[in-house]
Parts: sequence; structure tokens; C-alpha cells
Amino acid sequence: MLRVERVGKSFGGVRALQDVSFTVPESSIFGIMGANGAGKTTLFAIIAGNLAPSSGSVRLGDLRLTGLPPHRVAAAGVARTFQIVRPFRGLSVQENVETALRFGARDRPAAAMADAAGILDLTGLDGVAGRPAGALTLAQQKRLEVARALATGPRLLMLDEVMAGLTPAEVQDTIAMVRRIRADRGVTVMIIEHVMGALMALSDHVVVLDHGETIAAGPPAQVADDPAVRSAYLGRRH
Amino acid sequence: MRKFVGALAISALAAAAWASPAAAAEVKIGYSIAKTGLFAPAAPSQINAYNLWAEQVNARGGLDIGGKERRKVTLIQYDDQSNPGNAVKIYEKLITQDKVDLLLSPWGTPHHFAIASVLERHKFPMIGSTASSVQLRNMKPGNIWFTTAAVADKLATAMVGLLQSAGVKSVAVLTNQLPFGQENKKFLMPALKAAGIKVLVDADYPPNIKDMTAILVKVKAANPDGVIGLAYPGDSILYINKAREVGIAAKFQYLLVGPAIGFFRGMFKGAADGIVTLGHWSPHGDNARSKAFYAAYKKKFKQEPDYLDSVEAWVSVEILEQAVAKAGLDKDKLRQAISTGTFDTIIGKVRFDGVQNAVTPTGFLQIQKGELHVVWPKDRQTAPLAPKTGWK
Amino acid sequence: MRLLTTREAVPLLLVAAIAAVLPLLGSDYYLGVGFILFGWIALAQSWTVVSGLAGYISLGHVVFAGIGGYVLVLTWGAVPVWAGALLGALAAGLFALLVGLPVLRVRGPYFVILTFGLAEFAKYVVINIENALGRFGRLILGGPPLETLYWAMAALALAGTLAVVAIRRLRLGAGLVAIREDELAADTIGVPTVRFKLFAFALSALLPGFVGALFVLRTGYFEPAQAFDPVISFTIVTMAIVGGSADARGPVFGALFLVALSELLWSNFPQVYMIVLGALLVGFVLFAPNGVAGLFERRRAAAAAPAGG
Amino acid sequence: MEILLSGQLLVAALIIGSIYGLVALGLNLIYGTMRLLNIAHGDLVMIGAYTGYWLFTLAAVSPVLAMLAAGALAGLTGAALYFGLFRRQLAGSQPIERIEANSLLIFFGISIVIQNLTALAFTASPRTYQALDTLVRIGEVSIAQSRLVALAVCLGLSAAIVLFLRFSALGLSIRALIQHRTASRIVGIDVDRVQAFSFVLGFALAGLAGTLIGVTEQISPFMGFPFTIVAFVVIILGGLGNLAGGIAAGMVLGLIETYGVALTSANLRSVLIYGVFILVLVLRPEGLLQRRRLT
Repeated sequence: MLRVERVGKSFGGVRALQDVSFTVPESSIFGIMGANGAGKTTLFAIIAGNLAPSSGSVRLGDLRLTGLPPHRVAAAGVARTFQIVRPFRGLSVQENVETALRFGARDRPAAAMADAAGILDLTGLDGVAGRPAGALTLAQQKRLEVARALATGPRLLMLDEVMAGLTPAEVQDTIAMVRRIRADRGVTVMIIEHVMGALMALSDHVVVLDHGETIAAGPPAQVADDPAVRSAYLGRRH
Repeated sequence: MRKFVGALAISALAAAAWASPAAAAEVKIGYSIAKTGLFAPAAPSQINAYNLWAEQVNARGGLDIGGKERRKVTLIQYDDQSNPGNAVKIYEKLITQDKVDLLLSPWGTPHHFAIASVLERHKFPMIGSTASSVQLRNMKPGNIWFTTAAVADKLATAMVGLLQSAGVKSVAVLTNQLPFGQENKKFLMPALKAAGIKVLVDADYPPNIKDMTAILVKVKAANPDGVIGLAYPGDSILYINKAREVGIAAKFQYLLVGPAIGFFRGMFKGAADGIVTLGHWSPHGDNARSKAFYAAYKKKFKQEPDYLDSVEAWVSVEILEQAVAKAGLDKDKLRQAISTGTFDTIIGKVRFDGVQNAVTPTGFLQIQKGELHVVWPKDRQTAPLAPKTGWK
Repeated sequence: MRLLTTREAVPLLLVAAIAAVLPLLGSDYYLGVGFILFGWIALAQSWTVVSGLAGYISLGHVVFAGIGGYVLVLTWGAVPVWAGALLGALAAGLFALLVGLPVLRVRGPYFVILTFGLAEFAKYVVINIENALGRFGRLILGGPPLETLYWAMAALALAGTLAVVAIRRLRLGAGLVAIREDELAADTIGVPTVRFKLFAFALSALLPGFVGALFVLRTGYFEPAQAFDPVISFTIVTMAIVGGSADARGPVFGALFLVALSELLWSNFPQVYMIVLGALLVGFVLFAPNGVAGLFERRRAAAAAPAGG
Repeated sequence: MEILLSGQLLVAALIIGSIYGLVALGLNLIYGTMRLLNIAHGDLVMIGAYTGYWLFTLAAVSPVLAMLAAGALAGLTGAALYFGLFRRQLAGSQPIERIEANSLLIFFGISIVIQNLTALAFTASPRTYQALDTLVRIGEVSIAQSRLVALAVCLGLSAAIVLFLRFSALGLSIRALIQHRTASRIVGIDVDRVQAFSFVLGFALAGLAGTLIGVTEQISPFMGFPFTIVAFVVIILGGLGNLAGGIAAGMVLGLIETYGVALTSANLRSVLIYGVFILVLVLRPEGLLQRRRLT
């Protein structure tokens, strides 16, 4: 459903992304791997319209996303979370979700617009719905990121390191949550994760970025065995 | 919320308490003035005159009410923060809440204009003081009168007369952007042209000007016979400092508003000698009221009165006192008395024609050896005009 | 959803009640105080739209009142009074639309000082225009009587309060609050931030334009330095901060509080009034950023929360 | 136009420019190190001007000495405000944008309080005094001694501070704090001490400059605000937190103002200054926000 075609991005003289191309199949969970600074978050920002690419294009179905402002991308059904969380701190958890319900994807059934309870339940935030977002723990704020993105009614949900900094038990909960999001709501998920095991366990497809370039792509098992990945990614990290 | 309604109620009570007749026998006289804000610096000259007058009236046993009785006066003063909108509110308050018997005028042309409609609505007569504009002639006569003799069009004619008598053939005109300066310029320029006096430099500047060097360098290069500074107090001071620095040598140098204020001459000592300014009053004439006012003011406030503002304010209370002595406190009779009477004041006889002072001619003062003398018109001179010679 | 929640009903009823009661006191003085009070409420509610909801704190809101007043005197005599006031409001809104696009790109404290600079810039431009036209303070004689102005201003205060109540319910309000909380995140969840900000800015300029025109009608005199006086902007901000600017209650509380305070103090102790005003601003920013309305909320929350919960 | 070649005009421009530079330096120092937007800065100029006035009028103290007293007084005010109000704010965990926006409003309130306390104490009447008013001739240029002193002190002091920041240990800490706020905490700089010092120094500079300004200008409780605005224009032109750039920008603004007015009309001075102010803010917001974007 999402086609990234030869996307490049440079800041000043520094190349953050170069010639990145891939296709995200409908209803898949699509993982993106890479070391710090490999360009993963930049890629998300480009897809979401927060950044304009220096070259290349992004399409969602027939719609060209490149050049659209973020709110139009959201209206088309693409949502993202932020690696460094950005909740509406002064609002309650409930209000955060309700705000997103009023915006986001344009073509949604009316029933979906009133689904705050369902989303809070799915993301495990139902117990803290009345609390100000700024008062949540980091783990809860990461879930709120997911809840708010989900509330925009996306066809494609981009999760940026929602498991970083969580305890192993919390990671397990999150994996279950992501699976449920796809199963219950038919949402396609793109996920950036440093927690390798989790990513491999979740994803149907994986793309590996290194210094802004794609060095491998395919099913997790195949990618994990790729010698380029081993040397460039795993080798350096461990 | 209850708290706020409470606060409002308290404020209303306080206002009412203020207004309650503490001493029924006293004549309550109210006014608003700019104690804060843009015009605050100008207000003390006027407040002093009012206070001095109230003190003198009470020392005389009180205000003569229609020749029947004497009642002490008490002044009610509010700050309008230099905002004409506040002045409107205050005069309404004075009339309807404080129920004053008489009103004195606020400071400044905009404030006079703003409260005119309140006076009209309540048919409450008030004698104006520190206001001057050709627009005042548009006011409906009956409840407001203006003592000034310095309306811009008359001023222009008088200025040309003064320039011609001084043999000035060319001038530089420097104008502050504030209304009074601009209005003066509007009438002065054609008058100069008609009289064949060349304008070598024509420069406007804003009220908050910090440095006049650029303008004065041009003036110096043009070397006119006269410099006409349509200035206010702040820029008058700036002018003296910078003209002295640059070395402006014109024999005639005029500053519209400023030099008539007491501290002005004090601070410059000799440097301000020879500067001409607007004004038609000087203590050096042979008017006995004048000398008495000057002496009393100087004694009480340890400074000279402002030859413009203190004098206008004083004239307004002189007229009010005489009108009340004749007509009492009834508004209609008072209005009649002011409109038709002729009054003895420190600037001589004053009579009104419509809203305007029909008698007093426009005049000019000059600083000579640290004193202000009337130099124009000639029949009111207390000293002849002398050329400005250097900056000492 | 109930027709009106308490926090919506309180300011609306309060404005309506005051408007109904003051004329009964039968004095021009109270009408005059009411006129000013409603003027401040209308200004502070308008300010709340862009600064309270969207968080773009404007320290130059007087510019819209100044423009409204100026348009009124420019059209004086050429069109009926109320048409002139309406044109003033539209001109203020148009001005906001024109400058909004570049100005609203600037954020945080820079936006604050920029709006201040913009208002001063407009003031000096008008001063220079008036000079070029050879006008030095314009006298407006024969405007509507005080009663009429009073009711007009009361209507504006009510309209402003209603507008804030309504906007908060609309998608627009939710979007503006999201912008205040985090503009990038708001954009990403689909809030059309540029359009919303611009719309809010223009909306928050309309009523002040009208209020400015009424101010001029009340004094019968227009002078740019007065009409664009920055103290007006400052007072609006203080009112909104003291009252709280999260919803329609704050501006009403703030305006009531400050007008009551000023009636008590300024006519006799003007400097003390200003000192109290400054101290209030500092105190509320530091200790009660959500204003008086926020203090109510906090107390209620404290009462409702079980101990240790 | 030959007027542009006038030495008198050039000297006037340099004097204004050097005063602007010094006034802005204090503002920039406080903004740079703490991200506090001190909108009450001009009011310290006013305090300095009154200090000079009273010392001269009551005790015949020369403005050259009075400016030291004014600097000390303003510095003390700064210390009181820093330890009384701002230290806690800065130490808290609020995001920097919050602190910036709040500081602006807090200083605005402080400014109103200072102005009106002064008006209460000394009345709103403007005051002037004539000190150091001997005319000095340099070639064809004639200039009052007081303004010559102002030029020398402003230039000398500005230069001294730039050198101090470049070569002293404390100066280096200040620069480190300006450039990398979070990092300097980590490398062991006593942030609180550096902040207190910068705050007090910033205030003191404004007070000192105020005495110099008060000799040549009317003194009133409300004289300060225009200086705040000019100082903002200068530091935005020169780069927020860029101290040397600010001094240069002060000079540039002095030249723009003096020659701009000479070429057009003095009426346009305010339009000119606010025009530059708005343009810089609108056209280069990315330049101004640069530091934040990098995080």
C-alpha cells in the first residue's frame, strides 16, 4: 500500500538518506532496522510530511504523499508516533485521544469517531484516562503516543521506538498490543525498533538501513542471516 | 464568582462613601488631570494653580456664592492617566456620583474635547484652560469656554508680525509631530509664504526624538535668520543642548512650549537667554493681580509658575470665582454669567465670544537675563525683543 | 452533552446579569463603568482565542482596537456610524489575515515581542499618515448616546464570551488547544495548523476592531498614540492571566477583578494601581498560571480527590 | 548630499551606536546565559539615570563617579531578583520555551512595578541636569564633554567585556553556558554561580549606561521602555547570545538611525526601528530559533 521510491534527504552537506526504496504490503507489520543515525526517524518524518525529501517520492495507494503537509498526510490515513514523546501535556489522557479522534483520517465510519474507550482499553491506558498526560510514566506516555496515533483512524501506523527504555515485561505487553492493533483494526504497521528480538518476532518484512542506504530487505529470518547486515549492524553494535 | 461580585459591591460602596456629603457646607469642586502617563509631566503646573486658588479662597473665608454667603471649597481630584477616555468617565462620576458643585478643567486639548459631550449632556458649565486648537471652534457653545489666546491660526499671524518687526527674512521650521505643533505649522507655512519669508529648512520630528544633530546640521548649513521650533518641553531642552553644541547662530530662535516652564531657565542659566516662546503673561507688567499671583505661587511652591499652563489654569478659576459671585451655583445662571460677563484676570480683561476668549491677543515671551518678558504684541510689551547672541 | 456546562454557563450568565443590572442603578457613572468592563471582557475573550487556546501570546492586541477606531474616524460622516464600526471590525480582521501568515510562523517569546513591535509599528505608521494628511487629533462630534454605546458594548462582551464557549466545543477549539500543547504533534495528528492559527488570529481581531470603534465614539476624539496605547495590550494580558485563559470564565473574572480594583484604586492611587497590576501579573505567572479560574478548579479537584489518591 | 559628510553627524551616530551597544550587551548576556527575556532592561537604564541625577543634584557628584554607584545599585537589584525569583525558575524542570515565555511576562510585570514605584517616589515630572556641559572642539566637530565621556566609556567597557569573556576563566564559563547550556552542567561548570554573575553584570551594565544617558536626555520614570525595544532590535540583529555581534549591531543601528533620519525625516525614526525589528523577526525566524532546532 505504501511505496517509498528512491527517497533521498540531505541536511546541509550531510546525507541522511540516499535512494531508499521499498513497498509496504497491506496489513503487514513492516520493521525498519538500523544503527543510530541510520536515517530511520528521518524516513518516518518524510513519510508523515514533517520533512520534505530532497529527492524521490512516497505514495499511499494512488495518492502521492510527497509535498503534502502533515495534516493532509494524516487525513489520508497515515499516523506516526514520536520517538521522543510529544503528548499534549496539559490535557488528560482521555482528552489527548479525543482530540485525535476529531482530526486524522477523513473517511472513517461515524462509530469509529467515538471509540475513545476502545482505544484506551487496547493501549492499556483505561486506568489513567483522567490523568494529565504530563504526569504519566515514560512507559505510559509511549502508549499514549500509540493511542493518539490510533485515534486518528490510520490505515498505516508508524511506530518509532515505542519499546525503547521499557522493561522486558513491558516489551512483551507492547508486542501483544501491536499484534492486536493489526488483528482487531486491520491497520498496517511500520515499526522502528532497537530491541532486535522484538522486531524480528513482530515483523513480516524488514528493511535495514545503514548510513542512509538500504543494505538489506526481506523476511526477518533472511535478513538476520545477511552477511552485510551482520557486519554493518550487528558487528558494530556488539 | 461571589468574591468578584463582592469586590464590585465594595468598590461601589467606596465610591459612594467618597461621594457622601462629609461637610455639606463646603463647595465641592472636581476635576481630572494626568497624574500618570504621557502628559503627567505637564500637569503639576495646573494642579499647583488650582491648589493655590483653593487655599486663597478658603483663607478669604470661602467662595462668594452669588453675594449671599461664603462657603469653603474642597477640591476633588482624580487621575485620568493621560487618557481622554478616562477623563470622560471621571467627569461623569464627578457630576453623577460625587455630585460636585463646580468643575475645573483637565490638562490638554484632547481631554477638553473628550469631556465636552459630558458637559453638554448634563448641562454643566466648565471653563477650559490648557487647550488650544482651531477645532475648538467646532464645539457647541454653552457649557465650555476656552481661555487660550494661542489658537494656531491667530498664532501664525502674530508670529509673522513678530518676525517682520525683527527683520527676519529666512527661517528654519522644526516641528514636533504632536497635534499642537502640527496645527501651528499648518497655519504658519502659508503665512510665512505670504509675507515673503523664506523657509530654508522644513523638518518634522517625532515626540520621542533622542538626537537632533542631523536636523541641526542642516539648519546650520542653511544659516537662516530665524529658527522656529514648534516644540514641546522635552525637545525644547534637547534643542538648546544640541543647538549649542552644533553652534546655531540665528538671531531669532523660538520654541513653542517649554521655555515658559520654571525649571527651564534655571537649568540652562545663560544659554537660554534670547529664546522666544509662546505666552501672553509676564509678572513684569503693572497688573496688580498678576504680581500677587506670581508672588504667592513662588512662595508656596518654591518655583516660578508655568507662564502658560499655570496662568491659563489660574485665569479659569479667576473667571469661575467671579461668575459664581455674580450668579451663585445654579447652572443656568452660571452659564449665563460666564457667557455674557467680562472678567478681571491676570492677563487683563477677558470676555467670551461663543467658546473663545474674545479679548486677549496672542503674545510671545522672551528669556532675557533669566527672566521672561512679554515682547509681543508691542502694546503689551514688558521689554523689547532682543536678538539672540550666542550660547554663553 | 448538556446544553451548557457550568463553566460555560457561568460567564454567559454573569455578563448578561451585569448588563441587565447596571442600568437599573440609574447613573451615567455605572453605565460608564459597565461600558469599560464590557469593553475589557470583549477584548480579553478575543485575546483568549489566539493566546489562551492556541498559546500564541499576543502583546500587541491593541493594534486591532486601534485599527477599528481609525477606520471609524476615517469613514466618519461618509457612512452611518454602525457601518463605520463594522468596517472597523472587518478592517482589523483583514489586517490580521494579511500579517498572520508571516507573523504566526514565529513562535514562543519571539511571537510575543513581535506582536508588540507590530502594534507599535502600526501606531507610528498611522501617526505619519495622519501627519501627511494634515490631521492632528480628530474630533468626532454627535456620536450615539452613552446608553446606546453601553448596550452595544454589552452585546460585544456577550458575543465574545459566546464565541469562546462555542469555539471550545468546535473542532477548531480542540485543534487550537492541540497547537498550544504541541504544534508539531498537532499537525501530525491532522490539525491543519496554519489554517487554524490564521483563522483564530483573524477571529480574535474582529471584536477588538469593533471595541476600538466604540472607544472612539465614547471619547469623541481620536489620536493615534492613545488609540494604539500599549498599556491596553498589557491590561488585556494581565486580565487574561489573572482570570485564567483556558476557557470563557477567565476573561470575565479577570476583567471584573481588574475593573473593580481600578475603580477602587486608580482614580486616587494610580501608581499603586499599576504596581498592584504588575505584581499580580508576576504572582499569577509564577504561582497560578491558570488564573483565578484555575484556582477554583484546583480546589475542586483537591476536594474531589480521595486522600492519597 | 554634503550633510552626510559632516563629522558632527558621524560622531553623533557613533555616540548613539555605542550607547545602544552597551545597553544591549546587558540584555544579551542575560538572554544568552539563561534564556530570560528581560523586558524590564530599560527600567534599569532609568534607575541609573536617576542615580546620576540625585547624586549630582544633592551632592554634586560627577556622573563619571555616579555611574559606578548606578552600576552597583542596578547590580544589587539584579541580585535581589535573581535570588528572589529566577533562580528557582531556572532550576526547575520546565521546558526552556516555558521559561522564555514566562520570563517575558514576569519581567513585564516587574517593569510596570519599577516604573510606578519610581513615579511614586520622584513624581512623573521629567528632570534634567547640566553636568559636564563644556563644549569640546575636535577639528570642525564640536561636542559636549558629557557625550564624549559616554562614547569613551561605552566603547571601553564593551571592549573590556568582550576581552573578559574571551580570556578569563569566568568569562569562558559564561561563553560555554551560552553555547551549550546542558553540556556545561555536565562538564562541571557551577551553572548557578555563572548565572548569578551574568544576571548581576547584565543589570549593572544597564544601570551604568543609564547614568551616561541621563546626562544628555530627559529623565523620567517611563524613559526606559524605548531602550528595551532598541536593545531587542540590536540583539536580534547581532544574533541572540552573540555578544560581540551585538556591540557591532548597536553601532550599525546607530548609523542606520542617524543617517536614515538625515536622509529622510526624523518622523520615520520609529517606523524605521520597528520596521527593522519586524523584518528581522519575520524573515529570519529560523536564524533566531536555530539553537532550538538542533536539539
